[in-house]
Amino acid sequence: MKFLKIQTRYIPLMATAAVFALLYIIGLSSFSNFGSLGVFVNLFGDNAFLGIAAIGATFVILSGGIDLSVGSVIAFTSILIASLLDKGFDPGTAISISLLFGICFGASMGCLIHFFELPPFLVTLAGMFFARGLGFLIHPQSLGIKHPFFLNTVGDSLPVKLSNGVEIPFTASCFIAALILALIIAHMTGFGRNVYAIGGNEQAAKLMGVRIGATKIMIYTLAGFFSALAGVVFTLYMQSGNPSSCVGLELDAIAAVVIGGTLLSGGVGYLAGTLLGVLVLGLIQTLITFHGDLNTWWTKIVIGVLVLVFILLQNLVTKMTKKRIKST
Amino acid sequence: MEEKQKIFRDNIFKRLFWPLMALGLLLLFNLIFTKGFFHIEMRDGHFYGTLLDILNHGSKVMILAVGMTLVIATKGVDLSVGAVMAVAGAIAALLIVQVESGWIFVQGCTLGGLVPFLNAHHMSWFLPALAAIMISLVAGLWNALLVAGFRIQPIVATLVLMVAGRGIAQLITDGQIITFTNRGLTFIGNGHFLFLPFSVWIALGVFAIVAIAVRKTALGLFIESVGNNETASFYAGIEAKTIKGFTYVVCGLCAGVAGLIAASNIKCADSNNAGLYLELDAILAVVIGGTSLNGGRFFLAGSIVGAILIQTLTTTMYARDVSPHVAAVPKALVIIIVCLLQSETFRRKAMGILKTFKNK
Amino acid sequence: EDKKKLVVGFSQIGAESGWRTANTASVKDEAKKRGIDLKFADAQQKQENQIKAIRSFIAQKVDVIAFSPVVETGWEPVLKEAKKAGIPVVLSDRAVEVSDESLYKCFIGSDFVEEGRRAGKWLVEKTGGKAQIAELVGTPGAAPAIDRKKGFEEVIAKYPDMKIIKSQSGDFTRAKGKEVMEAFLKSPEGKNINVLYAHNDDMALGAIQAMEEAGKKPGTDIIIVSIDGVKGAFEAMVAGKLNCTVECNPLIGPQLFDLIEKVAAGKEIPKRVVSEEGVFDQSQAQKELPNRKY
Amino acid sequence: MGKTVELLEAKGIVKTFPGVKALSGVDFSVSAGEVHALMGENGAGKSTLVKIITGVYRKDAGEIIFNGKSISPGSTLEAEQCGISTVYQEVNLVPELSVAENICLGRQPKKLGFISWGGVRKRAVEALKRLELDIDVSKNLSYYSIAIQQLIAIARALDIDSKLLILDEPTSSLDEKEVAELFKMLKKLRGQGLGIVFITHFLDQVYQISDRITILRDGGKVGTFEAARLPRLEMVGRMIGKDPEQVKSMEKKREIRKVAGKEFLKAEGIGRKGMLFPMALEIREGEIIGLAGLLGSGRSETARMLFGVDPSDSGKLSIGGADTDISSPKKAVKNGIAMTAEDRKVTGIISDLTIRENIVLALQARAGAFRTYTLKEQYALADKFIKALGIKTPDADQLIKNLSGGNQQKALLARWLAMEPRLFMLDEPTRGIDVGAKAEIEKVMDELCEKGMALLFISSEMEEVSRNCDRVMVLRDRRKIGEISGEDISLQAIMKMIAE
Ligand SMILES: Nc1ncnc2c1ncn2[C@@H]1O[C@H](COP(=O)(O)OP(=O)(O)OP(=O)(O)O)[C@@H](O)[C@H]1O
Ligand SMILES: Nc1ncnc2c1ncn2[C@@H]1O[C@H](COP(=O)(O)OP(=O)(O)OP(=O)(O)O)[C@@H](O)[C@H]1O
Ligand SMILES: [Mg+2]
Ligand SMILES: [Mg+2]
Repeated sequence: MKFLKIQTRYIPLMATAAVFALLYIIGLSSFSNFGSLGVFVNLFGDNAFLGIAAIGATFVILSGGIDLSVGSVIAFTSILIASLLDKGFDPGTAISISLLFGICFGASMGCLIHFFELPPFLVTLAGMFFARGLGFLIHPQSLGIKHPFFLNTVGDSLPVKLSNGVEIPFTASCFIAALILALIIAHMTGFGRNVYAIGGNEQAAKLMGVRIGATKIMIYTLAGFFSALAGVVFTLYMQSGNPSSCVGLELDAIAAVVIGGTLLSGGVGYLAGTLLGVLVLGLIQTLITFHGDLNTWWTKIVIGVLVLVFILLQNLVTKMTKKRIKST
Repeated sequence: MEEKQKIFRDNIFKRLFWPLMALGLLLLFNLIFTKGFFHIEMRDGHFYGTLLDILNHGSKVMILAVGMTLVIATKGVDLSVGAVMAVAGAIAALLIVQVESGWIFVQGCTLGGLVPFLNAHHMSWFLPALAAIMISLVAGLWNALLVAGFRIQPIVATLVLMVAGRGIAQLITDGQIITFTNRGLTFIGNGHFLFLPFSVWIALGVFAIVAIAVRKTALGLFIESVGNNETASFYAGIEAKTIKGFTYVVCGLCAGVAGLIAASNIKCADSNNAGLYLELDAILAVVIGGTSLNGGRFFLAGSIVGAILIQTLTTTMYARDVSPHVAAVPKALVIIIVCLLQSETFRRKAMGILKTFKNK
Repeated sequence: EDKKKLVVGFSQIGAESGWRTANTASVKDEAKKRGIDLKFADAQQKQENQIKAIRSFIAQKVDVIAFSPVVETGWEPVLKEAKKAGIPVVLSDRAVEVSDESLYKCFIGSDFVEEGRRAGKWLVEKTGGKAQIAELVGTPGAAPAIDRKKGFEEVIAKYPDMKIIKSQSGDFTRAKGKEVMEAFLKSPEGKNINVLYAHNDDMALGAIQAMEEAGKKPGTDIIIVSIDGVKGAFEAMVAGKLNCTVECNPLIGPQLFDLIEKVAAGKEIPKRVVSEEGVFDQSQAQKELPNRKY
Repeated sequence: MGKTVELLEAKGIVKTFPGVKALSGVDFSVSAGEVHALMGENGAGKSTLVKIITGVYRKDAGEIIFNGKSISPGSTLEAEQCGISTVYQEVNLVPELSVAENICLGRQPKKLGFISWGGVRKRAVEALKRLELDIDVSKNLSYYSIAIQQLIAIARALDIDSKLLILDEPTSSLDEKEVAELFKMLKKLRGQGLGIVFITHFLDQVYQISDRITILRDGGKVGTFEAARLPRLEMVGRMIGKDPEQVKSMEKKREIRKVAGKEFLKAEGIGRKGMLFPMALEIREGEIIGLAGLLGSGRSETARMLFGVDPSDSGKLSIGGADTDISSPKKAVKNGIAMTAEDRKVTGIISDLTIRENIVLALQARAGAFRTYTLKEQYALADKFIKALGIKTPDADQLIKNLSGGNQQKALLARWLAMEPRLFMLDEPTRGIDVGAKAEIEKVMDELCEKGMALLFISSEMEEVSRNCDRVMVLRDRRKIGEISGEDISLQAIMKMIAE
């Protein structure tokens, strides 16, 4: 009985996981080598920056807001780090400065949203243009990183080595760590619960004594931090900075969150869902590269169709399970 | 009763005031600082000048914004409009090339024959344009099916067509740019009518049709009530599904018309770039116009003003030689200023600060 | 004959233009012709996707990897992985910036800076070193846009009477090219413009429409030089509306696979191969037009 | 003991909204260890006063002294920290959070700085136990009916250590049993020295529990009285500004009517799996039918089924003799059936639309989008009902969310009355409606019934049911267990049937 009870709440999540597994099995049965541990680990490593950005987006969306600045902030952070390193700063300083930038940037957007009651869409859109422009001001072109920390340490000594030559890349570890941090914030702190409350019903949350303003500013600050962190991971992953990278990444991040079952209207959703959403997007990309013979437009069509199939199956499984439980 | 209708109209004006104010400020800036911005001359029987360019290029976003307004009013969003534009343009270009090469000339003749005072050749643009509109109708129905039928969250539901649609457009054109020269088809985006670019008349027409359709019937009321509280609307006997679906269909159609204009304007179908990122501009126009992304009240005229504002901004960047690298920064600042102007809270706080200054 | 089929992984940037599509088609056709098993992946303009694709080629143990990089930087780690796996890498179209040159075997493609120079040189000859130039720049931050600007400016810097008086991004598209040109022509300096330099043909073709609508004669009132050499540009030259296009050849399939086969066979090859390209003006246009495939 | 010290003293409170003067210099005081009832018509300013005391709104003028200190809370949180705990009118909780979380939000028990989920559950269960409620606290709030939600909101308010407890219409959808439970609790708290402010429109409840009564009228204070010395008629008179004699004449007598109307609706074996067991029912024109039962017995469900919100999945239903299938509210509306549901915030008001638009909505929905009511017709309709039901608003173009709770309910009734339904189902229709308006509404209903409209009536006030109905259907555990009609209807009879 208790088992069933838990199930009703987590059905959408479980459905997502089930459909993800199904998609994975399809990959396994269609392509040799698909099942190798390396492919699975790469799913985390390659999508780490998207994942971290999506974590930040999850908080914002849970609160009923939206953050469009994600992609630009990543691009800005990457070019900031690259040019700081180029000017002779050490990696620690460069990374700290960029994380600090993310925090301040997010906080200022949060303040605009709260104090002047501006729509998050417009404020973060302005943030998106702003960060992009700043990135180009720093350096208008991609800039390689030649610092030994980036070239050697990140690639060689930081990854966790598993057996049979597979290693967990450092970016993947960052992703997991960020996820754990976010899970703790969302589920173990008063702030996290306030995020859910504001998204569920802002008016009620206010009457229940939630500090709306502080929480909102904090949410966008947190999102700014995660975006900047995603930027750092992106820079580690690419070993270069590029002000024109990650155009439209905010949409991928939002899509990952929503595919993971979080409602765009706020209040409902889980970080675990976001993880699944990111993995699904990554998996679709992997399936396409493994297929290896899709021309450009078919690639787009197939991505669209796979996303659609995924969502429809997810819906179907959720509905059927709910019905099953109801009838028992 | 008269008086009440006046109040009703005043309310509409109040909502429009701040977007118009922002637009006015931007124009004023250009009037003072940008030489030749307001220069208008008569050329070949129509007006010619930067302001006309703003209207001409802004027409696409205006049309998109009209459809998008309805969708957003139902608490939805349609990300696929850019891709649908590309598909519509691709279909039109493909067909016009076929028509002109005689492949479907017969059909063109038959259709042309239905309209007695036009000969077949003049009507050759009709079939492609119609096909473009039909395909965008299908796209709208598809989104409607996913959002209203399967209850998928609008942002992902339309993301599907946003991604796949561009692929379909490229499939249609085989990844190439298809150019055409047909007089009728190129007139849509380049021609002039009554002193103004024809595309502006189309935009006005779309706006008028939609505005009348939703404001002179109860559709607008239904859309607003569904967007504001779907459950309660359902309890009041409104078919929320149908209403939502309807908005996506209208939005699809608008995207089709915008796609035709875009293709016609450059006399070719460029599937890769047609309408790229325009969904964002359209949403931006709607939000600047005063419609909330949380659904409910919508302001069609506001969206039109928003679209013009965005295009004015873009054109200002060109006219003032702002380097493309940094163009994003002033754009961001203008958006923030527009936001702040519209925010009642900001105006109140600003007034408060002003007052304390005065007292000192 | 009975030897195992050669397996090649090719990661393409995307299909952002007709040029790119022609490039893809050339690679695919050539692979088919030679009976090579080509694994093709489209990156949708994203470097991440290219990295993923290259990783998956490594996982699938292809014989040779070839790719057209989206940007120049950031390839070090994945190229190292390829090297570790013993798979040789050939670059096409764009170069990469790495600390260790041995990470790739060879780079075949155009030299964007050189293209810019060629456009500049042709213009110097045509105008005798006197020009008020409007420039349509490519997408901000893109390597071709930056290099083509660089090469062009390098040449005209020597001529004090050649000046770029207007420069804006047209995003490599026709629509933007047209829109920006309209704005150029309406600006106070618009009357003085007598040369247009466009970073690609598409923008030039858009700009031509804008000129016509403004009552200017493209090709005579305003001299137009652009880069790429697509079919549309040749048609425009035949019609007298475009003056010159610097070819940037997308049809490098045959050259590419020559190199790949040599690499696979372990033969020595040059590090840098420049694809065969020319500069065409109106006088050659009529003759060349039928040869244009894209 | 001598003179009691005032715990809360509000002096000269003024609050103006655009177009409305909600409070004009109101004095109000509560002393420790008393239950103080705040009474007044809909829109008199009760909720506004509460919201000013608790920091939701800022006052335009006046002073609040709490516990000897002048306070000016800027948010509910600050008020809570001062020791004021509040249950606002309407359920103000988060539907998608679990019951436990709703109770503990903002004050979750922590371990090492992190929330202890075990502690949260325990605390929630304990809080609910005080109201004798034993439900699964891990379920989402939205899973429970509005009545249960109301109890949860009360449990949340009782859960903090406070000196002043404010309850704004907490009992509007509670049954007698729950109300009794609540009152037991309140009396205990009063004994512990808590000051309690209690707002309700149920006069009986006022006399059951309160020590003093303050009456507001049109934003002004009429006076504060000892409950024991204020006769009921006088209180009503002061509330609505009439003298007691006039009030007396307004009271309706129970009359036994013989309804011989034609059959309107007949159903056989309709039910819905997992919700209601199959039942038969018959509704005649002009008849007033009551649904009686305890909380959760399936009354609301019956109405929802007949309205097509949760359509029946078995049996047969005919309207006016013709077989019909009511699968959606739209179909119900087409067949002349109307319903106001119990949760007016979720299923009733369209908060951002105007009163006019809210009123015209159902009528317009039935007519379809293309038979549009002109602005002129809309205003005529809205004005008519604003007048008929006494909706307190400056004009029909106010947003409905700015109306007081009771006035919102009236606007919803107007929405359906405008449609002139043939069957009107009312689920807790008198929730939050003041006595005067109740009488008005009853009069309107009677007139409509004369004209042949059937009425299906659900109310937690069993007494109201027995007073007004021609026939009562009794439900228990989602099953119809019987009917009582005509002279046999009485409170005792209904209770007996439920208990059997
Ligand atoms: N936010 C607001 N904006 C405008 N007017 C408001 C607002 N809130 C309340 N009012 C008006 O203030 C008056 C007092 O409302 P209030 O909610 O205090 O009444 P109430 O006594 O609680 O009535 P009820 O018994 O119906 O709950 C009403 O006329 C209402 O329309
Ligand atoms: N005492 C209770 N314990 C647990 N759940 C309950 C209880 N009472 C009601 N519920 C739940 O509330 C839901 C709705 O019941 P509801 O109260 O609407 O029925 P009702 O007969 O219409 O009663 P009322 O109209 O008095 O609210 C039911 O699904 C039931 O599970
Ligand atoms: Mg009230
Ligand atoms: Mg009920």
